[in-house]
Amino acid sequence: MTDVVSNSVPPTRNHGALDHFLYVLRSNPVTLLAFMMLAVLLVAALVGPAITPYDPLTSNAAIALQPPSLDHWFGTDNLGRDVFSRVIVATRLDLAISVAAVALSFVIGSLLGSIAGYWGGWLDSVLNRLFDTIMAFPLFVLAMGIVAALGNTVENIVYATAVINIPFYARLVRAEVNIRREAGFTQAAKLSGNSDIRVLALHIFPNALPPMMVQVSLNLGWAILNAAGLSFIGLGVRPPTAEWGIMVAEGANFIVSGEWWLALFPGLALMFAVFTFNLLGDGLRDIVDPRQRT
Amino acid sequence: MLQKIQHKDAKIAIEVLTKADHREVLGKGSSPSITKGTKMTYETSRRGFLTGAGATALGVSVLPFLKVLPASAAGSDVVVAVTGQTINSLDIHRSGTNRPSYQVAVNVYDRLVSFGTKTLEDGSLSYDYSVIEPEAAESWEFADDGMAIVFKLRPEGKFQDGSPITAADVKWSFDRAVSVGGFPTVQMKAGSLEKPEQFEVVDDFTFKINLLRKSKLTLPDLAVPVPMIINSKVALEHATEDDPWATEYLHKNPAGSGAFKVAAWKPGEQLVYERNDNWTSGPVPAVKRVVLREVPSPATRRALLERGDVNMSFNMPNKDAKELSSADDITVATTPVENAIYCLCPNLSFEPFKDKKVRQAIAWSVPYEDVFQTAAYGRGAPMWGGAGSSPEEIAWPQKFPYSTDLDKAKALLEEAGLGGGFEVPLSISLSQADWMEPTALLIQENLAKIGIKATIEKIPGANWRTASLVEKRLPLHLETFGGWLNYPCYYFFWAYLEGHLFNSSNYRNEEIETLTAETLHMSVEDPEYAPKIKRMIEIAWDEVPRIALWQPALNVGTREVAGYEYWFHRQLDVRGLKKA
Amino acid sequence: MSLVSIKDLKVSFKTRRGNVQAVRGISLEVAKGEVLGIVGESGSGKSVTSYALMRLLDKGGSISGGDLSYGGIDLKAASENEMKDLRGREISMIFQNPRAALNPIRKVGHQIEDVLCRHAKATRSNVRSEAIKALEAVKINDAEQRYDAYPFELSGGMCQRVVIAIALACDPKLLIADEPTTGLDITTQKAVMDLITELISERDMSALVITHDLGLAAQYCDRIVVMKDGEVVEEGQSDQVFTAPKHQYTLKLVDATPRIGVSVRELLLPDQRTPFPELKKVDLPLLEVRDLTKTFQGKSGPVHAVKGVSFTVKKGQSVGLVGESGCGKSTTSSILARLLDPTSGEVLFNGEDLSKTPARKFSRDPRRASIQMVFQDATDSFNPRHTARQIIGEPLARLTQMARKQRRSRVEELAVLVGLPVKLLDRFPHQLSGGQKARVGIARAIAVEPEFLILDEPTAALDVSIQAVVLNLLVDLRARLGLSFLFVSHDLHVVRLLCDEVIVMKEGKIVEAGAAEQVMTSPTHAYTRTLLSAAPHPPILTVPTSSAAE
Amino acid sequence: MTGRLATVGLRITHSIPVILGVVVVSFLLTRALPGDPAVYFAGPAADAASIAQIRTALGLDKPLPEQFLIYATDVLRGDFGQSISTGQPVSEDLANRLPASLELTLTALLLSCAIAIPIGVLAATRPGSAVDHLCRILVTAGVSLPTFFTGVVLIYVFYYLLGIAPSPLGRLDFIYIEPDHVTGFYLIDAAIAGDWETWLAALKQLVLPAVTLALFTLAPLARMTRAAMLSALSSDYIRTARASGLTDNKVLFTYAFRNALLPVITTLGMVFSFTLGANVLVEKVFAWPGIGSYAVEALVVSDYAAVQGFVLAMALLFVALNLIIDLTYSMIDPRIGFEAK
Repeated sequence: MTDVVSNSVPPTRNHGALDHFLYVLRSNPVTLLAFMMLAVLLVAALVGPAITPYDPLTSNAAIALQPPSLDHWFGTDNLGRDVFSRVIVATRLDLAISVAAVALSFVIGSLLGSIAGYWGGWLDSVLNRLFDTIMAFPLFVLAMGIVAALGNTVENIVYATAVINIPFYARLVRAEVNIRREAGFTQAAKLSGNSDIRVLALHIFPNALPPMMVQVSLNLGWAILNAAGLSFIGLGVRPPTAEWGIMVAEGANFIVSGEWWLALFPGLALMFAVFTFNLLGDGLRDIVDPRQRT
Repeated sequence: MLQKIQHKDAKIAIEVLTKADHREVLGKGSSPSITKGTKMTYETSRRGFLTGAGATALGVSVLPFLKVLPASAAGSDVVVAVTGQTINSLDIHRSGTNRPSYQVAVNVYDRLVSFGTKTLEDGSLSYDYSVIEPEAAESWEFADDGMAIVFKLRPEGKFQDGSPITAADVKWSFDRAVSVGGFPTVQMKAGSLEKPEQFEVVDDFTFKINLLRKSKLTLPDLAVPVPMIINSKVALEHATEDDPWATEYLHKNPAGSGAFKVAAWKPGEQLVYERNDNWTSGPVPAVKRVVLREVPSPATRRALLERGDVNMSFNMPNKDAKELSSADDITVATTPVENAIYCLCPNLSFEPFKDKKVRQAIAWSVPYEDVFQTAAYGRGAPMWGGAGSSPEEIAWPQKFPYSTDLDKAKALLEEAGLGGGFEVPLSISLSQADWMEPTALLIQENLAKIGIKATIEKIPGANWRTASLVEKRLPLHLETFGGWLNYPCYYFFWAYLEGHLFNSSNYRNEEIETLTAETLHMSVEDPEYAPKIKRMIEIAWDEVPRIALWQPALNVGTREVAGYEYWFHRQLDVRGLKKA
Repeated sequence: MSLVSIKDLKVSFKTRRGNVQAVRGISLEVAKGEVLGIVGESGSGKSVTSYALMRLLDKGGSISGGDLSYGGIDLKAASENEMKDLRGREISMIFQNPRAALNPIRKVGHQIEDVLCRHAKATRSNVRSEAIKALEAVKINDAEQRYDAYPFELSGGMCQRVVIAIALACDPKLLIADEPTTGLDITTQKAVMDLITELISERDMSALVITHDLGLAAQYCDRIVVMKDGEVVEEGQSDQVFTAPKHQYTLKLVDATPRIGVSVRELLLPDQRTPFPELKKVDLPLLEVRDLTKTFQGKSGPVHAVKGVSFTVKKGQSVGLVGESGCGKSTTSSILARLLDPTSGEVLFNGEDLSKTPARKFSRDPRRASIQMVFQDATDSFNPRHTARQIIGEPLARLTQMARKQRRSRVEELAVLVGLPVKLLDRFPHQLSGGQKARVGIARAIAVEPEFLILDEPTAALDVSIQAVVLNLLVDLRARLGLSFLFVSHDLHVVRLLCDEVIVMKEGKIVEAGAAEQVMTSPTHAYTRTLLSAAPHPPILTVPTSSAAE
Repeated sequence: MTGRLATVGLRITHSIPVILGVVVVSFLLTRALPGDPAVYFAGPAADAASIAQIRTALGLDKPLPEQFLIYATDVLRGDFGQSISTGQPVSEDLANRLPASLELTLTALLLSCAIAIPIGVLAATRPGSAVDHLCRILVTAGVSLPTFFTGVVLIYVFYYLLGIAPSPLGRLDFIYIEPDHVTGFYLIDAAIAGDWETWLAALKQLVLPAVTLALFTLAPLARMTRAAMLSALSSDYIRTARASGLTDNKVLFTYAFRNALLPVITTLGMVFSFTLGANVLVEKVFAWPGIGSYAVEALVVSDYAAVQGFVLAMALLFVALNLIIDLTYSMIDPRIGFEAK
């Protein structure tokens, strides 16, 4: 039935990537919203430090714990630092942590997953057991353990987050590669003289991207939450660096005493970012998938 | 009228339960005369309302609409307290027993002697260091040569299982404390109590300690939680070849003679004390039960106290203490911790801090007032801005002669040839981040102003002791030490002598070494004592291996409860509590 | 009086590019007891018509005009609940791909019971026996036991019988069969169609058979409606439509249907027929297969896919490999294409044993360019992320030393050679039609000028008219480039058109081999005869096709 | 049946390397933790001698391979060692605390399923509609909130401001006695005892933490339900069912939903094991005496035995969970022959 639609309308021209991007945005209001939110985040991350009204690190004990006002939109914290400035400045770090962690797990997971999925055999079994082992760990506790063992620096938070995400990517890539291992175009690529590695890297793997984009975007959000969780336990970045998770975690102690703004605003920023990434998933997949173009 | 009858019924029901069911922890206490109950009363009582009558009478229909049963309704003889820490053992001698567990030794065990009680200026109660009172011992006297103390035990003294407290029990307990190693042995040593041979059973009720040296610290050291008296008969029953001191047994089963018994203990959740109605070492406490709940989140603890769900919040954050002290129905006792200072320690093993001028420069650069207000919310006592470079008195701690003066700091740094500044990590402990983090941030900011670039390094709690105290490898860090025995020389002994645990600055000064050795056991009344102490303080001020920030305070919020008493060990003594 | 009447039906679909008319005002009637065939190629709107009749259009589809009535009931105006009562009880439908048409995790007996209960044709007490009766009606052996079977435990033909049993359980008056035989083996196809017609006439039902196969429609239907682009182009008694088509399009379809006694050129419309090219044949073996076997390690023991197959393909020769699914023909072709290693046996290519080089390494072997393949499913054989230009250029880039610019012109050259408009080269596979994809696939295979080309059912997914064009293209290319073919197919009629020799495989073995004409006309093996007889037998053309066009 | 048993056996054999891996990794991880447990547990004012004494007592003076060997043999004998911080045998601690975590997690998941699955089904029946988008946004908002933040806010609003919720103090308000230990699940134990007031009290304590966790787990479940329902609804057998005139309910539930359940169960399993590990934060906020908070505390003080025991217990749980999922799967899907797995 659907072939009626696609065949009776002969495609008139080849839509460019931009056209396709715009189409995806137009056709799905939620995706459009997500991309708009992403733009806000990116702007904050790129020019944030330049546009903050106050230095996010300068304390001023005289104005500690002031509620939101015209001078301090999000109020001030217990050291008298401007919460608004800190929230804005933290964007860059939080995005950097999640992007770096996700990129790392994406690369390693893809590599291992591709190997396991394409060659199979004992390599697959060994890698699978390895992923099983990681997955059998309570992941958040594993991340905590890694950060605790290596020390709480930004890099280690990134490594920990990456490690616990690797199995998800590897599994996904493995499945995607596996179903394409015997696909016609794989065989065709071999007939065309592509070595196994070329077939894997240039033909099979790129086709696993669309479902991975969903995972990537979900993970970006999850990585932020993970970092925030680590901060809550006390394994976050070093003070006085502004980071949402730490601000929420510290602010949480002030809620009951009425200083709600300390936790609320960074919490909202955190939620905003995670929300953006989570919403982005489907849209990203549609954009990356050439089959969605007509 | 109806309520009264109901009340009686419920009381009986709960009493029955107490006997019938040992897990029952919140009933109205037990009466040995009633041992049987009907099935019906047993079942209704399973609810175990603290309110007893009231709620039972109102019954199921009302309960769902009761938001929270307020602690105030919990009967006049039950106190509910919250704390943020876990009690992990009932035996203070066991290795691995954490600080919060020491209160079990206080409340469940007796010592030979105890300190007196005094009322502080703000009306709150505190132990009195100057008065030693009898506890399990009725009386004591020093031998003529001063090299032995003989204690007379109370003949009526009974352990909680009813057996008499004998000198053999005391000896066994003291032998245990000096033999098991770890903290108890070290603490005993502070009072020159070092080996079992010192302890002698004269007769059933006479116990003798032979002293190694005359020391003013010996008697007070017998009043700290460690030399508690254990029921050695019970303990020995459970001792094994591998475990001659019955640590496995006593870890979970207290065998003491104290004012309270442990009715229930669930590490990580709660500890319930039940009054020992036959306490022989003091007046029987006013409250029957004390429920100590462990609530890790300070915000939740605050909410519970504010909402009236608990009677007591032990060791409150300074901020909550400050804000709740103005609340009508909450009393906040803020007691400066004796013999304790929060300090900033430059480590002399690291090059720039070898120079006294650099240490002084740092001392001049700390924004004391801001730190005190921000990190301590003004709770405690300022330790800066002292008048002269020599102390007027021997009180400890007292104000250091430094205050915030960045120009002076800069000049000193110039003099030291470090006008260009340097970089240094400023280490803090993750588990004490509540005060260390804001303090460190503010110090970091001011250090930057004199050219010192400090990066804050958070060290996990598990590693903090190793890094700061054992390996002493932190170049610049925050530190806190408070001596249990309230003498300046005792503080100096731990914190200023080379190699001693709390000297995390790796400081060494020949004069202080000598002076401390001379004064440590010396009587306070000795005319030489004061001048020597003053000299020590003078050196400590000038050389500043430890830069005093402020004297911390212990905050305890109470609601409808009186009788809270501050102790040097900073643990909750529930013996004197009364429902208001 | 007609049972079904469709008047000026218009169906449109909402798509990304706006509304698309899938059916543009068609009218047709089905009389009581009549079997009406709707024939058309993909996209002709034939399926949409039947779905519109059931009011089961996919999302975005709507009936935008016209009237539909069944037995006097206005189907267009009927409420959804009324339609639900009609479906299954009055009008039933069976589908292609029967296995997918059954709920995979529900016992087939229960699936029949669901329908029986829904239309109150059985009570709780007798529903089981009624369901078994329904299974017996479609001639399922051991109906009692099959009742408890799950679809995955049944063969494709058996599944289709269950689907038919569901459709007929409530004795409907009209059966709509939407490509009921697609995806089934040719022998099963025949059995299923025979069963359907038998049941229809037994129960005095009407039927609407939707198919792309004119031959099949002609054999089983009373009357045929030919649809093209959402419109009816011809309507008439089936033998008349087939033997004397009136419309140019019907003629094209009739012509393009492979059948006994026609050459490959005759599949095309007369004006498109070019002279048959001269084929150069050299009597030298190009490929010798000796005692080829392949055993897979299955979950329940070894599976012998190919059991000792030997044959020879001479230079310039075209050999057909015929058999039903699972006969080992695909495995054999994969081994010959050096994508798979044989368990034992030799594959001599120009005298050298190719099986000595493992398949894993063969992609870098200099002989790689000599053996190429055209895949059955063109869509699957293209990397969805590559444009047609990249796809055709891939072997050139990997297997030749051509510079980028040179490659570009070569790709365009190839596109012209296979009849693909050059402007389509920048499209992605999914933006191409079936015929265009087939051409891209062929262009890729011949790009490096192989000596030996394996064609794995290259036309199976194509409409007949396009199949005709592609087959002719292959013949031309073979002549022009001097290629040797191994043509793998399940359809003897197609194979005959293209091949000099035919090999028939069954269960991993060769059962018959010989010259194509000879195997077709006087098969020696019973299996070959079954294959031949199972193919639809449309009425023989009485009128020369060329005259109808004039 | 014997075939099934054999396959269960096979599955268990398959998980042996995983368990082994977990044992090794957790051992190495704990040894990599900073801090010297001997110093920590020697207590304040401990001198070098007493630290060394503790170190010997803990067996930490032995070389690593020997320590591992001792640990491995102990584990084989079912001895998880003794937690130094709580002073209890680790197995006892875990046995006490696991039911608390399980009760919380299961309640949260039950709640989550009760909301997410209908939402997912609803969204799938109206893809692209406003309802669909709204569901997606709501569910995504839930997963975007850090659990500890949600927890604190819920406490603030429902306990502190409104006073509707009971005090966030563990599993049971202290005015109640915990029910007789049967399963360790208070709701079940109280029900067995017929003590409905305690039951209600335990339930009230559960509400806020369970809601916090449920909010977080809504998204994966709802998403998967939606996707699975969409693919089920677009499959051929649904068309057959529709063409047979089956009612909407029959089509939606008997045909589409049961098929869609398979991927949902897989997701549920993943979410379950993830949540059990991740409710660390929620347990901390609500003073919930579960294994999550236990692990965190153990980790912070480098309590080797406790951390290792926790990780191992979780891994065993994970293996058991996978086994249960496989069994459930095979019950729903006849195609999954046990031998095929």
